[in-house]
Amino acid sequence: MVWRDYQKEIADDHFFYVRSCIRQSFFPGSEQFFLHLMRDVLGKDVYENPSHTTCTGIGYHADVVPFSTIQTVIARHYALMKEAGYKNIAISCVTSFGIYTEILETWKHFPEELEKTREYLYKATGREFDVPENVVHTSDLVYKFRDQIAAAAKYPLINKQTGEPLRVVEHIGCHYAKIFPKYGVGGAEFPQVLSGMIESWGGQVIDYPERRHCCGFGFRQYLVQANRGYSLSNTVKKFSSMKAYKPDLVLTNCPGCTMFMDKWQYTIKEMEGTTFGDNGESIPVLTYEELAALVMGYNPWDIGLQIHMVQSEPLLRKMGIEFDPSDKFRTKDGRQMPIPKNLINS
Amino acid sequence: MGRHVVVIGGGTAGMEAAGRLAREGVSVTLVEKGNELGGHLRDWYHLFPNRRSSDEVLEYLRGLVSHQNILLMKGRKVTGFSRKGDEFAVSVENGETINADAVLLATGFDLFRSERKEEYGYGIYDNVISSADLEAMFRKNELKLVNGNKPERIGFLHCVGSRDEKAGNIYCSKLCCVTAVKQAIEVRKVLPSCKVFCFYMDMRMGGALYEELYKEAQEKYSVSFIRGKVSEVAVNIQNRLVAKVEDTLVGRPLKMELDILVLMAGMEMSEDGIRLADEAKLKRGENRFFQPADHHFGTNMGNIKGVFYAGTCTAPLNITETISHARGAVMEIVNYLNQEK
Amino acid sequence: MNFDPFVIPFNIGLYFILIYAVVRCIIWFRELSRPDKLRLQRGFFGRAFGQSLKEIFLESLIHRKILKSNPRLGYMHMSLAFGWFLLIVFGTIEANIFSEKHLNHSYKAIFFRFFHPDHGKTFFENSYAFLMDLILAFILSGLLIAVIKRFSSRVVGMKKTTRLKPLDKIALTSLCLIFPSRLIAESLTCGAYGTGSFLTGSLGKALASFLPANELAYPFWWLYSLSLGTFFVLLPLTRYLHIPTELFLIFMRNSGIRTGDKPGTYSEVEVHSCSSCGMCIDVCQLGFTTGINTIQATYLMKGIRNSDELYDVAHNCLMCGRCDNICPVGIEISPIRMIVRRAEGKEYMYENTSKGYFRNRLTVPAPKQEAGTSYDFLPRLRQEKTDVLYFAGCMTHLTPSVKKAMVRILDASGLNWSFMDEHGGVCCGRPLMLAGNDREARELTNYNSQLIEKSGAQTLVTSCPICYKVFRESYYLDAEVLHHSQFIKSIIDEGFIDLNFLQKRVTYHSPCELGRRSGVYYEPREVIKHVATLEATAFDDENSLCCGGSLGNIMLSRDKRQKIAEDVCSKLTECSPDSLITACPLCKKTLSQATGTRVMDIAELAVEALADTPGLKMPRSRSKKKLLKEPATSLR
Amino acid sequence: MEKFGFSLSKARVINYDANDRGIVRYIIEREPSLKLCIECGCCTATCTTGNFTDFSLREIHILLKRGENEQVREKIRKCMLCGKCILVCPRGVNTRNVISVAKQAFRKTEGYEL
Repeated sequence: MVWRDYQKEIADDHFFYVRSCIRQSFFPGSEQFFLHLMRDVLGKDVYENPSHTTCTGIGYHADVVPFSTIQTVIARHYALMKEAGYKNIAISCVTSFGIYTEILETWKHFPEELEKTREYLYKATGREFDVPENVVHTSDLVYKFRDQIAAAAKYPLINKQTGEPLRVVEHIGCHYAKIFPKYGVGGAEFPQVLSGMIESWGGQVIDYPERRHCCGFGFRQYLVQANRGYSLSNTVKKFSSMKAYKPDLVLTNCPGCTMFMDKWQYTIKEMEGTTFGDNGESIPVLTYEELAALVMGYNPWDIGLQIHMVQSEPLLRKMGIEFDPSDKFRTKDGRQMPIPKNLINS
Repeated sequence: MGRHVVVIGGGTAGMEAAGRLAREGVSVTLVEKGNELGGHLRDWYHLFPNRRSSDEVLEYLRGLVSHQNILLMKGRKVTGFSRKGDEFAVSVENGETINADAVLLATGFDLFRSERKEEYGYGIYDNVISSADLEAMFRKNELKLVNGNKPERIGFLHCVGSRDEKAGNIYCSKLCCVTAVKQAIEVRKVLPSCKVFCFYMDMRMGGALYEELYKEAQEKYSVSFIRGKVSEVAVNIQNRLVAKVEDTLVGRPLKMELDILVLMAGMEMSEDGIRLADEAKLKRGENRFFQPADHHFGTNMGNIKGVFYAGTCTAPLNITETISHARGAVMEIVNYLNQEK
Repeated sequence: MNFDPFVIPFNIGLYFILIYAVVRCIIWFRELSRPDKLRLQRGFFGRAFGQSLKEIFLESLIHRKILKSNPRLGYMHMSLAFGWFLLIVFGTIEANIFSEKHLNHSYKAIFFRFFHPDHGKTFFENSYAFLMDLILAFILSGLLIAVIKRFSSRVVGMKKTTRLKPLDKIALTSLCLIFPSRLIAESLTCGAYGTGSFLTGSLGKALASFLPANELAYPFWWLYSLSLGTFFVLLPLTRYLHIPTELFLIFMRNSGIRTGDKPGTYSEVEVHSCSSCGMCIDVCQLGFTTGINTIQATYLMKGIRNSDELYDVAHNCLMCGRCDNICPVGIEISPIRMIVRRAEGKEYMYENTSKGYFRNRLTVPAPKQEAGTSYDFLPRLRQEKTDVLYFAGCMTHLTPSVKKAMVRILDASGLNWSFMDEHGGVCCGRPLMLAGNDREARELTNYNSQLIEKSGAQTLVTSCPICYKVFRESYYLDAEVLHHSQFIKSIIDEGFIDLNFLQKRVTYHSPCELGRRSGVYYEPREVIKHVATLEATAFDDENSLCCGGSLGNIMLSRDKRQKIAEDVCSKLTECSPDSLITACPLCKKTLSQATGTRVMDIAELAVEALADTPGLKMPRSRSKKKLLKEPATSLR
Repeated sequence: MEKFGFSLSKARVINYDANDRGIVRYIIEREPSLKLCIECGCCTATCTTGNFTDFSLREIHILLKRGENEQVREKIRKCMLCGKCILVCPRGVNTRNVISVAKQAFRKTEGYEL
């Protein structure tokens, strides 16, 4: 099979970790659990420098940040890495991953850009930087250690009521492998990074016609209100294509995809009353870290699943995870937070 | 006169050339790596443009090669050949070497490996087959889906691996269009209830009687033609293929369910041809076929004297052209031998 | 008064048909529109009455028109119609002279011989009997041809004969029985009494010699009466209804009533006056060239009378007018076919009732009009003032040589002219009309009319006969409409251009829409004769053949059109002319694809012959006088 | 309905299997030469109406074959039936009869399947 030609080399340890801008606010548990998983569970050395900035992704795709500025910002992160003595970089967001890989490719084909960036960085911050040896996305790491997670699994992806593996739709962020296939595990057409996890945790991957279709985010479509209809229509097209397969869960590895496939289900339900799960419910959308945490038996509310638009209670019931609805919106020390009004699936 | 030629490749070109050379009084050794002569011809069902059976041409060729001047060497691969003075030493797999006054390369072509166009799902989804697979189905008279049902709708996808930079071949393989139309007609004949669609970029029907075949396909067999190159194939819940294409003549995307998708694989230089060429330092063009000494009057010769080419190892050719190209090679070889000796 | 039961069937039949005829005439008269009623009354008592009588005699009895074009067929019809008429007239005279009472029953004249078997002794009686036998022989000769024609129409010089309905067949057999049964009946009676003239007498003697003549005669008289009775009873359902209806039609036509655009009494009368004689089948090129034998005029009329599905019959016709020309009854076939096309081929507005004896008017809801206009995208064009406006026509844009020739001729004429549709104008509307879409056509005619009015031109010249016909008949323009052949003729006569004589032998194909349809034969021929030697062909003027490219037929397939074109070309180039001249871009395109001979338009011929006029001419201002002496007759 | 300041945009994809091709079957039964169309655009180029507005007979042929009937219902009324397209068609398609039969089919269907 062709995708075997695209096996990429993922480093084992010592990563310089760069966060995503929007995942902390929309899916707070994801990055938190990733660091916990790598450091405490797997005992890996993951260093995070608090002064690393955005990778300018949203600015880049909204066409407001010039390319040379982006290169300098990325070079500054490489400089922080160099100072911290790390050779491998783990990138939390797929859009960033797309930018980092694009810049590495640009430097490879146009060495003069690399020299200019060195000069700019030095002038701006006085720092020096090296090109990292190994660039990985955090989902690559979870993919690499998926078997350790499977070993520690308390709730495999099996539907307790029917005993069959959960039907999971995986959606890989386009900037992960479609731009530079060799940077993704398994190439552009059939990337293995998420389906690998699902299969090793007992789930069943669904192949549906719009599998490779865009999740609907598309920066410029979303940012400009006049175009927002396109963004929504893409997501609706994707969900109506997967609806026939009755998926229990959508797994993603990119902040944009997770957010929009989650939020647009609410919007389309409000606008046209259409839902895509069975008996009127919507389909929960989880990031790979959240799913890994669920499989390992952490409390759903600690992972932050209640922050999603589409509540994942039906999924939890299927996996047989006990959860206490009352302390869903209660802080760690018991104070009651305000409860959102029309939650979906709850 | 003791003149001896080694013909490498026992396909249409090799057999024709060997037969003609033998009749010119030249002793020939025909080396074929497979255990059967005929090359790809053995895989075809009927041939365009008049849809006669391929076995008839095979019989004709077999008749040619049964001649006392020809020594057949089947199941033997040629590992390489080198020039000694004005003679050649051709080394064969089992260590044997044959001396020859001239070498004729008739190494033919390989069909483009359709799985390299992964987005079409060859080898990933059921019922995505190549044109060669369809010919095999016709020969076995088993035109049916993997699950045994009869197809109701078959799509032909032109230019798979040809005119495609991603597949590494920007040249046109010339024959897939007419093959697709021929196969479309054969499908309609075998299964009248099955609808047939051809997805094309341009209909290149340049040979004799090709355009008539095209019109017959439309008029008598109601084959539909949609201008647009399919970009992606998926499978829906009923396990039917879903082809996504832009109907360019209306400027709108189109989605269509198909039971079988036939990929019209293009023609590439055969791997053995490349191996031999590199080993013997024979120049090859950008499209990897042998570089002819001259595109007009020297397509049978290359950059090394005494080494001659015949058939589809120089360019995509249909069977008629292959045979006449082989005859050209024979004439060149006989001239060469007369001058040298 | 002597009576015999065998006369009863005849009487029933006779009274039935007489009453039926009167009732039908009343119904038809009542359904006439007000103006047509006035016309009929004026026609009945005015000069037209004599004209109608003359025409009834010449056409309905003698069948002069059929005799002229096909003598053997003409003789057959004449013998049956005129012979039977004479038989009735002289029979009544015979009955009145020789029998005692004067006020006889109607059957006396027909069965006179039965009631006066021994009549015919005196010389006068004998010679009268001889006359009667002569008439009977005359009828029987025609009958013989009719029977043979049924089996092989060659004998009558006809390519095909009409396919008959079952009812028609019964009526035909009863018609064929009438006169032979009369012959045998009279002969037997005469044989028994030794009377009768050369026919009945001699046959009678022969039969009497070995047969019990008297007893045998009686069943034949029964047969004679019965066949007459059935014939009269069935007459209204068969094609023989044309015998009485035609008389009514002749009166109506001579009083100026025409078919018009809508179905009504006149079109109904025409449909019932069709005798299915088959002459329209013979001239129809679709028939003898492409083998389509289901659409000819006689089948159209039959289809209307049976309210069949008429879409194919109505639309699969070249509308070339050849059958209009040849129809001995003078039915306006094309207008009726257009009525059926407009009614979308199905609802012909009339429906059979009481088993086909009568028909009543259907109140068909008008077809739902598509809302809004179809051509609102047409821009408001500016049209500069001019004297002569040239409208090339859509098709002429595909024969640029004609367009170029006309531009040169118009320039050479020195007249102040402008090219209305130089950059592709709007279609004249006739193709839409031919397909029955009159409403859409009206939009185009209005658009073009406004443009023409705005130009203020006195003369509108067009190169396409199809446009010419619609401009002349449906546009109601003040400007004088000329086909370019007429225009060239006029500017030659007025010396605006002068043409050399070319050493060319040519033949002329007269386009249907220009010749037969619009009556323009004279000018094109004159122009051609002015510049080249025009060879006669067997298919000139009225008898010209349709090139096959006709827009009138929307359904005809490409290969059938090609067959017609090839047939026409081979016929028109028998004398191997240098070139084949026509006057229509569509004919030129169609014919040129079917022959090696060079096909040229009249304009091209004229340009070739154009002598280079010396010096620049001052633009002449056209005199108000209309170019054309008298407008060509119109055959809609 | 538009609740958030934008609405769902209609998919432009031609869903071949969801479309009903009753009308083109009706046409091909009566005018089989439509099958010969190779969509070369010769008719559209010479079209009288095409001179004034974006009326394309080639596009109409394709839309009918794909079953996009509702789009054709309005477009087809612009044709003037002048017949130039028949003269230029390299494949001998009786384009005029296609339009005439199509109009008939649309009148018959008025919105429900034929």
